[in-house]
Amino acid sequence: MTTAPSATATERLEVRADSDVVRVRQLVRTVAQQARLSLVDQTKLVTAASELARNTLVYGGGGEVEVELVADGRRSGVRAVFSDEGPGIADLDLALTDGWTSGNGLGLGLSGSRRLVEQFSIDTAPGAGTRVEIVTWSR
Amino acid sequence: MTTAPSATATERLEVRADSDVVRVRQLVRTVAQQARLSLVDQTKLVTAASELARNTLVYGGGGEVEVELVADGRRSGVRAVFSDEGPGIADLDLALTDGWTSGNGLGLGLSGSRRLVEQFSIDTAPGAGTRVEIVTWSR
Amino acid sequence: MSDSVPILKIGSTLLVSIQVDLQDDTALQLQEDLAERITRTGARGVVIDISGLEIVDSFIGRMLASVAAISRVLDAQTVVVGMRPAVAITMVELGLSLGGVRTALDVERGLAMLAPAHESAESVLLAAAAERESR
Amino acid sequence: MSDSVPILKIGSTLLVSIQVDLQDDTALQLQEDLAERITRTGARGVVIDISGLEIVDSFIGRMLASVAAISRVLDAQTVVVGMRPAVAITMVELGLSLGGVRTALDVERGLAMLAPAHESAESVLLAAAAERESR
Ligand SMILES: Nc1ncnc2c1ncn2[C@@H]1O[C@H](COP(=O)(O)OP(=O)(O)O)[C@@H](O)[C@H]1O
Ligand SMILES: Nc1ncnc2c1ncn2[C@@H]1O[C@H](COP(=O)(O)OP(=O)(O)O)[C@@H](O)[C@H]1O
Repeated sequence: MTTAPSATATERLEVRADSDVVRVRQLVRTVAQQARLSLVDQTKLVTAASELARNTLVYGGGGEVEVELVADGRRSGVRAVFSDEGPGIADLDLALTDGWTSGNGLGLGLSGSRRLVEQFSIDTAPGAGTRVEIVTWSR
Repeated sequence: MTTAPSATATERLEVRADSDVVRVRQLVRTVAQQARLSLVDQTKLVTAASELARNTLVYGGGGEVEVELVADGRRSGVRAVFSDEGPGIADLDLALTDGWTSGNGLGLGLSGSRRLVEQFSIDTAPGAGTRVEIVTWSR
Repeated sequence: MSDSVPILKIGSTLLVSIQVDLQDDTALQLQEDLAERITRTGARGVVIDISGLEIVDSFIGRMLASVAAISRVLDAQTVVVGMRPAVAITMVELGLSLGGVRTALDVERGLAMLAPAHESAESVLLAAAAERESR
Repeated sequence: MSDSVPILKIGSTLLVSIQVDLQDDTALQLQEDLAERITRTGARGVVIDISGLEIVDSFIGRMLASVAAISRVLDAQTVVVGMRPAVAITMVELGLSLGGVRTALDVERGLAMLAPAHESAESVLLAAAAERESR
């Protein structure tokens, strides 16, 4: 289900190093507070963003994150988009399986962050990079 | 993702007996020191090499190991290739599963050594032997 | 690489208080530093205070589990203390269980859990306070 | 086959100090030798000093776990001592936990852990020193 929220300003961060992942967490936290998410929802969203930004760095070979405060008339929310021009994901079902990793991780990044947010979608193909979009709304 | 590192000299060792596995460890240690890996990274790489050389001996029926000091301009590293002309691995996903062994091992050699190095790739097919390549870079 | 995380020694226990938003390389460095300090000092316990952490994602969660496993093979016990409720809720939903890791409410209880019989919790805390002052 | 690993007897404890890069057949031989020596001497404890080992891979890790299990059924306790921090970190990442194996910082603590009440750690250490001199 796609909502067409009215956006305010979009913040963009490059993801090229471990320190950028920390910066993404901080930016998402700030916008989540602006959106008046509860503390638990903030924590879930920031945790998901940390997982996805790390994937952008480690598997995507670096990329960028866009974070924006959104509103649909009734509620405010946060949308974050993680994109890279890396190798893409060939078998998305497998990649979304709890515990599956092609590298050194715990295999919880994609599957777990999907559970932590309200809306989650992935756009990827072998050779065509990866784009993950997440949204969480205030209650 | 494949880097195309510029190689220096390649050392080659036969793996035909338990004592050769020890020799592989020692060679990898020497090259890891030349590449200025940290002590922990040296230990991880040598441990992975020990596992893979043992597999070459036990499952591959013997083979050889090539070790080289590599550089990509920014960093130095160690590449090691373990190859045999043994039976190959029919089900690679299974072989890469923690705890799975067709023999008497703990089933941690492949899965564990993948975790211990930075780059890990296997080329194998039933009847066509097995070739495992690992690379670790200095930080 | 960002700043490394300081490790205090209190009696036979090491105390690590993570006060910063932990980046991945710093977490790995902490793991190595702790292993080295346990061996060098013969510490029997490690208390990791994560009350300063706003999130524990899968990377940090794995680091905590690894520290517990590493210290176990080095004959030391690890206790993670101070986890915020929102962090606990999120970790579970993420799928992290921290199976092999002992936890306690706060530093005081963590130290008490680890102190050998002859080092009473009180004396350990006095030592801790003294150590903090002297920094 | 490379050189076998010597086994010392100190009080009612066997002490093995692995000083070489252990090849697989030597590790298996050590396991057999230890089982034989426990039975022959009625030793109640085994201390395996691995401070000389630069790595513990899955084969050596399994050997250590097997020695612990074998000595247990022969009514002796095993303690592995002297593991280097880099080895501990690597073992955990490899996936080895040494679950059933007791560990201690060094030979001294390992011997003390095993010494029966009437053999104080000190007397055990004196015996160990004397034994070393007499070699
Ligand atoms: N941005 C990405 N580009 C390419 N592959 C990815 C990306 N993100 C995830 N993947 C693939 O999906 C797998 C599972 O990811 P995840 O669930 O986050 O677990 P982990 O990060 O622990 O490997 C990764 O191991 C990787 O193969
Ligand atoms: N070089 C090889 N040639 C053929 N089969 C191999 C080779 N290396 C590994 N394997 C197969 O993969 C399985 C898993 O290997 P590994 O994870 O190292 O565990 P273990 O060595 O304990 O069996 C082996 O039991 C074997 O069946």
